Amino acid sequence: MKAVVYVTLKKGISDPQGNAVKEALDSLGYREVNKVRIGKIIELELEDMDKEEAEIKIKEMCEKLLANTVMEKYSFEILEG
Amino acid sequence: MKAVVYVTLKKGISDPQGNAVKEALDSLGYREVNKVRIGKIIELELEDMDKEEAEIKIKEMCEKLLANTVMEKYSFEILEG
Amino acid sequence: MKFGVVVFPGSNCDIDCYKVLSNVLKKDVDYVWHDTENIEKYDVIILPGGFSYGDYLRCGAIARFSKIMDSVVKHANKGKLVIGICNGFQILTEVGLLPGALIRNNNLKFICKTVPIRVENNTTPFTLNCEKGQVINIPIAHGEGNYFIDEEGLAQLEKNNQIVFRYCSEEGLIDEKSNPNGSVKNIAGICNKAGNVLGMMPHPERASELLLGNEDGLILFKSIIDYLERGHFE
Amino acid sequence: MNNKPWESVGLTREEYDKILEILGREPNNLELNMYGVMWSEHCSYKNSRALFKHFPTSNERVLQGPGENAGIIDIGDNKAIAMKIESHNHPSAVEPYQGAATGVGGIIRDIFAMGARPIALLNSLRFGEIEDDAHMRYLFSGVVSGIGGYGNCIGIPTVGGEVYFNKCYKGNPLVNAMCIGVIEHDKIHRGTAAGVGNLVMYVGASTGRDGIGGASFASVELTEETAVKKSAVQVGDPFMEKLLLEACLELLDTDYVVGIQDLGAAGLTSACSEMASRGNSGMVIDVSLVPRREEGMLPVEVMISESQERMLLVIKKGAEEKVKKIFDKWGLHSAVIGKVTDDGMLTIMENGKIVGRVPAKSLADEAPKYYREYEKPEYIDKKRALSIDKLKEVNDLNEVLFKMISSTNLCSREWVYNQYDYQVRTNTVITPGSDAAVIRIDETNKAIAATTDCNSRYCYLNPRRGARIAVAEAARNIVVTGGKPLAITDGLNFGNPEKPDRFWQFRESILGISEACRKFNIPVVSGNVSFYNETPENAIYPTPIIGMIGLIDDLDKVMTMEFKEEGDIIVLLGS
Ligand SMILES: Nc1ncnc2c1ncn2[C@@H]1O[C@H](COP(=O)(O)OP(=O)(O)O)[C@@H](O)[C@H]1O
Repeated sequence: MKAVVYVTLKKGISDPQGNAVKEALDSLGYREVNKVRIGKIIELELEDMDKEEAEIKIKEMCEKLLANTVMEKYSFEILEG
Repeated sequence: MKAVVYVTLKKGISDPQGNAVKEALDSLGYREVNKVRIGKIIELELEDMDKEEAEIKIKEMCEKLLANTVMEKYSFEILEG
Repeated sequence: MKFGVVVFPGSNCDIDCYKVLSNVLKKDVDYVWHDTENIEKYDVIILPGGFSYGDYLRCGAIARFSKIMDSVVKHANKGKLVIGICNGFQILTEVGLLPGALIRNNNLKFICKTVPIRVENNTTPFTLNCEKGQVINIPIAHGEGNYFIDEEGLAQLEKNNQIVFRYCSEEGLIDEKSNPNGSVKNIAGICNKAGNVLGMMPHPERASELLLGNEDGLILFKSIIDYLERGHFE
Repeated sequence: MNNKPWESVGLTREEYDKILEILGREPNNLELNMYGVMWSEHCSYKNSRALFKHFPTSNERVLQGPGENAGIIDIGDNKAIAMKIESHNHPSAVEPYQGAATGVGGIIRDIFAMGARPIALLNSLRFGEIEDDAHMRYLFSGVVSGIGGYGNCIGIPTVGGEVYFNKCYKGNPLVNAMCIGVIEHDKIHRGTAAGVGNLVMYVGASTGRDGIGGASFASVELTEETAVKKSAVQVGDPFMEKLLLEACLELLDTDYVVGIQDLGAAGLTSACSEMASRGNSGMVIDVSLVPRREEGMLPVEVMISESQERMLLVIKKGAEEKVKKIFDKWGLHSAVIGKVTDDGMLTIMENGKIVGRVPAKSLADEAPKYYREYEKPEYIDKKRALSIDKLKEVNDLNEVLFKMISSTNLCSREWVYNQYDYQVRTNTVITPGSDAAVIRIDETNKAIAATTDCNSRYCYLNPRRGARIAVAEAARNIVVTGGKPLAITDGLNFGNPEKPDRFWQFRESILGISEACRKFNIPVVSGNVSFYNETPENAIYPTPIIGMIGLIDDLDKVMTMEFKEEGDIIVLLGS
């Protein structure tokens, strides 16, 4: 089974990378972009297991390793199949 | 309106960062993870516009700047509202 | 003979290139600000190392849209010389003057150390004073110097003799062990088909004074100078 | 307001009474918070200042001693060196990469705020044992990449430092960063606000809610609870800092600037009050003019935010357009946010309405000063009772040798410094891996040697002697490169000063440094104190890190450590 984890900076934490991309889009003429935030997407390929079990495990992995909850928040989706 | 762009490495391109995370999960005891791939998620806040127009613009931004199609592929979603 | 060293916001090695050309080699060299459009007076354009625009998103991705880059592309298309070192190499691939891409080092770490590289092609204006197969020691300092190109592209590079430098052992062997960053086929530097645009990850400007430990890098700058003075190959 | 308002900002009842006395009234919430951050240990040095008088801080070469953003020492040829060390221990314990990175960013700003161009970085790191501790390895590798990430990107070579592992640092890693800059005598700038009507200008990154409470975060013990005080962790932007650095140096070459200071701990509160205090002036600023990145920020949030990569300038009236043009060229925001007054008050307005008003000096200079009690810790005599004769004689010296050179504390540091760009700007004559780094000074035939040193086990067993040894070791490292020791900046890392045994360690260390410095005639020109490096389980060993620089008058005289030629004579010097 597969899962996708999204890790993004918490609100209020500055995102220099996002700001730089926003400026770059601006100077390319995309004035309609007001804000850019950049995060990570982590695709996991897992042994098949119970969905609930998977949820618990992935949450653990996020808390322990995939995100630093001091400044990042995470969410995930489990794609069966 | 908002849009989310996902940029990931093309198949076949090695992903040392993903491998390192896989190793780390392994050593934390998460043996059920077979593979990890890491990509970027780029959240855009946009002026409201026609959905089709937005699609064209965002595709352009991806091709020009947000992804390097030599090694990356991209997809995006437009979230109205 | 006039050299132009481009300064992007975030360029760091601009001053290092400038110092070699002006202090060590006594040549005429200017800093050229990234929004300059007219660069006709320069024979050689150097895109220096550093972290242009913070290297955010991807190295060189934002710099390639600087005003000056259109002129650099034109300059290159006229057959004039362009050399991109480190971040400059990354910018050249992003703007499409050179094929391939530079991705994260395979050990995921920034690497700063002096490594041997082998001259694979000594028929470019940048290497004409070198012997083919000559090993020179040049510092690298990058986090994303892992050269990637697909198989088809690689075949083209090989066919057209575009691989200029490869990482090697002290004896000149090309092997896995002497590949610091995971680059395809140990590639450290390539040129375009015409041979007038060079991109390389190692920093020759850091190996141009004995006081700093090594002057192996001077051979590149001297090759360029000889080439320009003669106006052609011997 | 609750009935113990001082508690919410980490002050004591007595300190609060002192504020009442100064103001002759109750402070409002904004004012109280400003006192809270400025009178925190981190900003006021209230527990340590009293001891600084022991340091020798001047000699014929000192152009600027302690008390400014950085110390400055003359090297002749109209050139001088600015230097300072700073800790970022607690942030690095919660977010190693960003904690270390922003530590480097902060110390670089201290250097260019003086008008100096930063030319080299060093660092001194301490962690718990890493062999069987994945978390410790994560902290260690995160800190190293963070230091590299910032220094490499901004293009300042990281030329030296030290790393040691000991279980006493398990809950409290130490991350001290040092920066060295070069400056011409007539270009020295100070953080001062003078000239009534001159303008206060804000430049660099916009202000957010991140980093609120950083100064107080650094002034408490690290517990589970404080570790989640996440607002003190920020993301560094070395690219922004590079622009800020280049723009500020370009600006400081003009004569538009009266004073300049970085916005570090306690943010605008500290910069405004310190600049006004040093200039014996006052200042009025309007928080609504401060560029922000979040909506709905309260005046108090703007005033104490520690958002990174920002500077405060006082410029001559009428120069604002020209100053703005320089920042525009570098793509940076700048904004006039207030002006200098002569009333000695720091006046805060919001949209033209006064929201806070206190004497500037009371924030910057009149924090209470404590003479803490001290008492020799019990462990000292016990540990010293060890008798050498009782140690077992080793049989296999080879085995011991291999064991030693493969231990984490003695093995090669290449893994660390190969992640630092130590060559950028092509002036590094001696690269890491030697006793001290040597950096050539452009436009001269001179070079600077630099090192950081401290053996905290010695300091644990005998803080006074350990501190002397640290100074002597640093001096030896300088001398063997051909350098003459010039000055030190000290990074004092200790436990909770309110505990008499910890304070004893602190006091002894200061006395030890002072004694050695006097002996060698090496002045202390700047430094930093980091207390509360302890967890409920234990405190760190006393760790007074000595950052020292030396002068090599003639580039031809630089000496390297390796044996040169077969047949050369080997001499052992000293006892
Ligand atoms: N241990 C010390 N020895 C000498 N001077 C010190 C010491 N600790 C702090 N100082 C000086 O006190 C002043 C304030 O230091 P600090 O608050 O760390 O600076 P900043 O304002 O950059 O945070 C500086 O001038 C510093 O050099």
